[in-house]
Amino acid sequence: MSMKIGVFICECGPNIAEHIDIDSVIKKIVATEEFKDIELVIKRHKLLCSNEGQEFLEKEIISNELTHLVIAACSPRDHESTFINVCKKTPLNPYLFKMVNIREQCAWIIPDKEEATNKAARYIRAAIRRVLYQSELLEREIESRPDVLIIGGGIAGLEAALSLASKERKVYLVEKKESLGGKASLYNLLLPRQSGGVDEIQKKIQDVENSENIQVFTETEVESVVGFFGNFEIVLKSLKADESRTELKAGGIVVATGFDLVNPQALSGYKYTKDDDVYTSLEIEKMIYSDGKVYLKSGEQPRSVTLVNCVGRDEKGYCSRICCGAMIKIAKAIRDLSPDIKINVLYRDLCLPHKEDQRFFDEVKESGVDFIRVKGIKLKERRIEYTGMDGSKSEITSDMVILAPAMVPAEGTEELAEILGIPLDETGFFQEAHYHLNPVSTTTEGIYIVGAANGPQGISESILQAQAACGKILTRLIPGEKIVPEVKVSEILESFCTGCRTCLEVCCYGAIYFDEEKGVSVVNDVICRGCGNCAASCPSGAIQAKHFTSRQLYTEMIEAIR
Amino acid sequence: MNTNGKEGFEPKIVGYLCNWCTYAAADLAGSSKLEISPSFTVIRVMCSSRVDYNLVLTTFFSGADGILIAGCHPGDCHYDKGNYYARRRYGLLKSVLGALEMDSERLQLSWISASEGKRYADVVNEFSNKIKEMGPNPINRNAYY
Amino acid sequence: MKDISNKGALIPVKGGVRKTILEFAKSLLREGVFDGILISMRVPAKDSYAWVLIKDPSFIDKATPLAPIIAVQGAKALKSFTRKGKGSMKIAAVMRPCEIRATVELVKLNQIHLENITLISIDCPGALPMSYYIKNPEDGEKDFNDLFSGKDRTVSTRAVCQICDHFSILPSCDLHFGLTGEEGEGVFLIPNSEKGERILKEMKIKSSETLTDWKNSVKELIEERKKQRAERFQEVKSMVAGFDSMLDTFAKCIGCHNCQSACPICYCRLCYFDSAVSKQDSDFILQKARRRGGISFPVDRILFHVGRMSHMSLSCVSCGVCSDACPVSIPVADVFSYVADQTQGTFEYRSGEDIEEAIPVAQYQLEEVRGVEELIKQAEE
Amino acid sequence: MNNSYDVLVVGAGIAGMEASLLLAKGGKSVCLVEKLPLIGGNIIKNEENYPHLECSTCMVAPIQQEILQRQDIDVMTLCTVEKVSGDEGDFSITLNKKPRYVSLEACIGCGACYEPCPVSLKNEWEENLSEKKAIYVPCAGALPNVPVIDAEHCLNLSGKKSCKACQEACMFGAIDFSEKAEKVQIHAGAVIIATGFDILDTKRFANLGYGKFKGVYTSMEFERLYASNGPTSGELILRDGEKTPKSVAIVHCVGRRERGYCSGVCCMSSFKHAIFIKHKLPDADVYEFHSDICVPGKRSQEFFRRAKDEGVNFIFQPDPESLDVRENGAGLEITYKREDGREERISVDMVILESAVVPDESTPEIAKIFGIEQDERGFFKTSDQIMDSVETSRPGIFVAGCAEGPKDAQMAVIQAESAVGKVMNCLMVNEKT
Repeated sequence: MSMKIGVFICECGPNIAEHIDIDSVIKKIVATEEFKDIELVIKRHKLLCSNEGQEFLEKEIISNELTHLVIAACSPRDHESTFINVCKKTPLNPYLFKMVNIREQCAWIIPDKEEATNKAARYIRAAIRRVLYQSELLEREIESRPDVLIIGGGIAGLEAALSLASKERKVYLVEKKESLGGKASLYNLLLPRQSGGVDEIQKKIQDVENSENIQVFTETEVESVVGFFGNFEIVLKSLKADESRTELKAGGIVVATGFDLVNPQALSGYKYTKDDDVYTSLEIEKMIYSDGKVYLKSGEQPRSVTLVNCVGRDEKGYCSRICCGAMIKIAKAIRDLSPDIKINVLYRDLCLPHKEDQRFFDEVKESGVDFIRVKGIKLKERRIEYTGMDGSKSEITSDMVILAPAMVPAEGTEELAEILGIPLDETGFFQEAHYHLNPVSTTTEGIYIVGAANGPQGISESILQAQAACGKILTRLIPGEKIVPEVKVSEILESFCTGCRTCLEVCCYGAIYFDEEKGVSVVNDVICRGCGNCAASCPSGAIQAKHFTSRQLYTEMIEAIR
Repeated sequence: MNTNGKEGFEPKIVGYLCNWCTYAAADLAGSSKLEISPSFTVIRVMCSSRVDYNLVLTTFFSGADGILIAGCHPGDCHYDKGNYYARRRYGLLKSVLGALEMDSERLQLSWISASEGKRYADVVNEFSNKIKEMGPNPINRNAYY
Repeated sequence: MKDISNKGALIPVKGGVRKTILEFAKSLLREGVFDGILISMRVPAKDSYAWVLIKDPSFIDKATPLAPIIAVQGAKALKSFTRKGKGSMKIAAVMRPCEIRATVELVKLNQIHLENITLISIDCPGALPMSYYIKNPEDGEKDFNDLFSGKDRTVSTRAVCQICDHFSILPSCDLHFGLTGEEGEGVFLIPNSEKGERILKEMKIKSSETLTDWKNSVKELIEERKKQRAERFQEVKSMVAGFDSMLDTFAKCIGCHNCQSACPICYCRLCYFDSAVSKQDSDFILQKARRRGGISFPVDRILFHVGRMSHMSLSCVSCGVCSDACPVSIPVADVFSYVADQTQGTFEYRSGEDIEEAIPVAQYQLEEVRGVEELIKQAEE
Repeated sequence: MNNSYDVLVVGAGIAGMEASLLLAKGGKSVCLVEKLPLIGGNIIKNEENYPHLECSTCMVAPIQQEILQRQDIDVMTLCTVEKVSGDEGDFSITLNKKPRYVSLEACIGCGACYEPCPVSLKNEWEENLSEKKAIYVPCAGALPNVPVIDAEHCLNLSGKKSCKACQEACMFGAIDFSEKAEKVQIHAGAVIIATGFDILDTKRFANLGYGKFKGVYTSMEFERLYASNGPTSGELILRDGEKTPKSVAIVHCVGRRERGYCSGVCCMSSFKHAIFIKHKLPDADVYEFHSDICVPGKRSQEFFRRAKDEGVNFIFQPDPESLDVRENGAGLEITYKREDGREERISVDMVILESAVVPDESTPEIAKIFGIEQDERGFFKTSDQIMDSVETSRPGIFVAGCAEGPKDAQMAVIQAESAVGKVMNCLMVNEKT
């Protein structure tokens, strides 16, 4: 079929017209030897992005039966999408169109009109050469399933399950332990408000267990995951004696594996045994919640209690966010149990980031709890030696010591990361796709991280993240709708690929897999984002970044240095 | 054809700019009406990691007097880690050309973020001046290259 | 990186070192320690060598560990039957250290799978230039024997061999034959990995000898070589540094790409520079001719070499086959070796040393190595 | 324009934009309302964001672009909500669109109109650190890249004198002085309120000298001062227009006592500011007067350490907001108490006040219009502090970002995505019924 390239130059009012002699640009283009065999339709227009301009363009494309289109105007960042939409109204495939930026990157930056004019001609010639090497790209649709696998039955997992499950969307909830609820179910009072949390969590567990759209697997772990966004294939392994396997298919995966507490006895500076009256915050939560009182190993009520914050903070290199609040809460709980227990809280910096925290802290302080700011502490049995801010050393020995250990990733996190093929960050928690813009996603499309699996945080943040993952899933995996992958992706030419897998190494999204049968690498266009990194990494030139192929870039370059 | 000497020499410089940071900076420079050397021609790529050895070397051996690769600052890549790979490849090219003393100064990598319109103009103009100083790419004088 | 073992077995030499090595190889086959041995063998016309995978022990007598020349790089032979994954046969490959280093690089590039392969290396005195050997193979054989037996150290090997500082045991080999110098004294058989240890166990050989002296003599020679290397690189530099010198050295290239097809590291199915993408349309070639006042053919000869340097110099092991392959005697190997020295230096990378050490451009660094950081700074100033 | 949408989003900051984009990708039609002439919110005032010091524009510009280009998101700038009736599933809303006097369709953003304008004013978007004309875009790279006329100061519109300078300069006939405010009736199934935050007015702390002494800056002012697209193109120059500070004091927790909460983000941004200064002025002395250091989460403490490594001096004050700042010759003098109780004085050229995050001033009115509750701190109240921090007291209306309470960009985005989750479910239910 014969080529017919439309070239339209936008005057952009005076912005281009005044700085570039458009007529002489047109003359230069027409006079170009290399183009003498190509049929060109070159026109100028006052303002192509205007409605009138768009209609003009549409008519031109159709009436001239253009095979390729070049538009010289403003930055593609401004109006490429405008003109692509025009193409979509015509038989012309939008990927046979190239926009040339002769405003921001020519008219506005080159004061000398002649130079600007030459420059514009250069850019347009490059584009004309390039479009000839551009090829039609067609969108395709692929089946996907809306069902979701949730790993971890703690508060985040429960919340996600409840907000995701519907008639059209089945949810599979996998929990290692024999019962749902996770750590949150051990907390009696929830911050910042002082009401009981357990019943609410029990309620969520009830709802999950009663929902016919949620299938719960307790004492079960994920053994393997293959596939990709919209089409994951999962094998679950029962931790019960029979070790039975279950195979599932899901479109998305939510990781909500929670956290553990660092073991203070493993840290230097905390010397005590299980016989000493030294407890972790979690143990005390349980004690107060289940027995409604606080007592020593002897069974008696302590006369004095010292709470120690930031246990393991230095070793871990981060603040666990919720400990300060939790300790204040425990202090209050103990105070409520008895007005005459002496309570000290040894802290370094109080971290009270929630808008409600400060008031609560003031209350508790009022109620007669001594807060002592310290540089560092040493604990031996129940004796605590601490350094004050002024450097002075002091000592407290109290009947009971309560430690707030740092939060660490839940046991098995590394193995799971391995299975899911998603990265951990330097702290050992799962790594988010983008700290600010994509905080509950991972670099693997369709796998989300919520709750403390993502980093130290409280119940409210965990719930919020669970809901955020739902926001992502409900808008990306819509029942009955197909996924339309990006078309400007990479493509591997089998016959050139030597199977060295360098591209697998460099891909940041795990979008390339190796076909053992054929011994070649293959791009999964559902995951590929089209950065072109793999194309550059391939020594054989076996990978082409569609719409940015070497050939296309060369032709642009050739004109640039004409 | 300014292939003779520095006098009146207008270099041909190719800039491979990443779509998300540096190309945006170039637009910002434009809308701020900053003057930029006409010797510099922009070619847009989605990510600086798209720029491969063959592209750079072909550009160079085809007679470009200068080549600028520019993308997001390390850590800011729109594609997670792309610019770190770009940096590696650049390092390799530089040391190959350096070893052969083939004017490796004609190749430059810069990190320019979307808000750095002014800096974009400065980097490009300084680079253009540097290339002007260096004179034409010797390859252009030579039938055998 | 794992270090070299300090113990070895002293094997008495009967009828020359290479004979002794062959006997050992033969016994490996007989004892069924291996199903096959990959080793070089002189071709019937007696004017070159080929790699042969030997199953029948009696064939071993015809083989030659350490041929006088490197006709085909051993890593290429190994690749040809392990690229698609390990085979069922357990195989020992008797190769030069440079061939083992190439093997290591190809393993990183998934072109060789070592699971069932045992790498046996021998102290290498260097190899003769193909051009010299081919003129009169018998002279070549004699020269090399004298060289190998230590009778005549003045025999001139290939230029890259003369500056080779990886001629002896490598961390990546499983078994190594260390030459003790004087003929007849015996050779050291050094297990250098679990695989190696296991073999000696199966062969009921005790490795109890300390290797201090041998190691020292090797170290000495390495130091000496390093000096020669530095000097040689100065010469090479003057041969290629700058556009004009580069031409003086490479303008005679006929674009046959033999260097690339002989290179063990060039593992691409089709070299980019032979592919359609690399070919430019006539208009552009004419445009170049116009700008340059003329253009020579085949086009892009120099681009090909510089391009190949950027593709493979990080993995280059200076084995020299490219020079042997060049019909117009361009010292390709010397130049690549020199460039590789620079690029590998920039990335603090040592090709062929350690299978665990990833090829720099196949991974990223949050904090870039000093070499690269400097290159970036320099440019911006 | 079809006036019936699935969702109305109020406020085009990072939370509002993320919510709109996600909803649109999920096949929902969105009306995004922003009271300012540009979208982007406060985050685009930052040059870089902690903890990775990632360029803000690089992060946000692609989002702004996509929002403006999508067919399924109608962006209404210079627009506020006036009346709301109806219930979850079908709210009918009256919007008040103020005139821009410049046609979004006709204007192509060439900027030819600023030059001839005879009026020049303080640019409040730039924290009054630079001048603007009566017809202006708030900053270079503002999106939409279309100017707006300040009716109050425009000679023509304020009736001072007939001036058509900009209109004559415009080659697109984009300027229309006769444009009037208009009421727009729309319908929406659900609403997300993301009206963001403001920082506490620091003038009230006489002892800190803001407004009195030229050398005292708010954190917001400093962000713009550092921004490469800001008033000084990122050069750290004091208000006098020439001096660069040799020593800087950063004061934490300004307004914490009065507001009764820790904003949870100021510590981190103060470290960022300290690092900024050290990057541009390596020899400058930087002092941080802090009380409790609040660095929650897995990445924050590392950033704190980074500030320390840059050589920033950290000085603990039980109550930094009570520090005494006085003028001392050309510079400023700060009096503070050391750990051991002794009084100390230091002289600095610049003071940066890290003041409390407070609700946007529009919050009470919006609460009234939408009939939703505020908490006693003025932020929007959600149905439950723990179990649900996006549902407001009125079904079908959700809140996201700093409108609900102080938080960083990450939490704002998380909350936006979570509001989207709620909205998707809420719309699904209402479709069924």
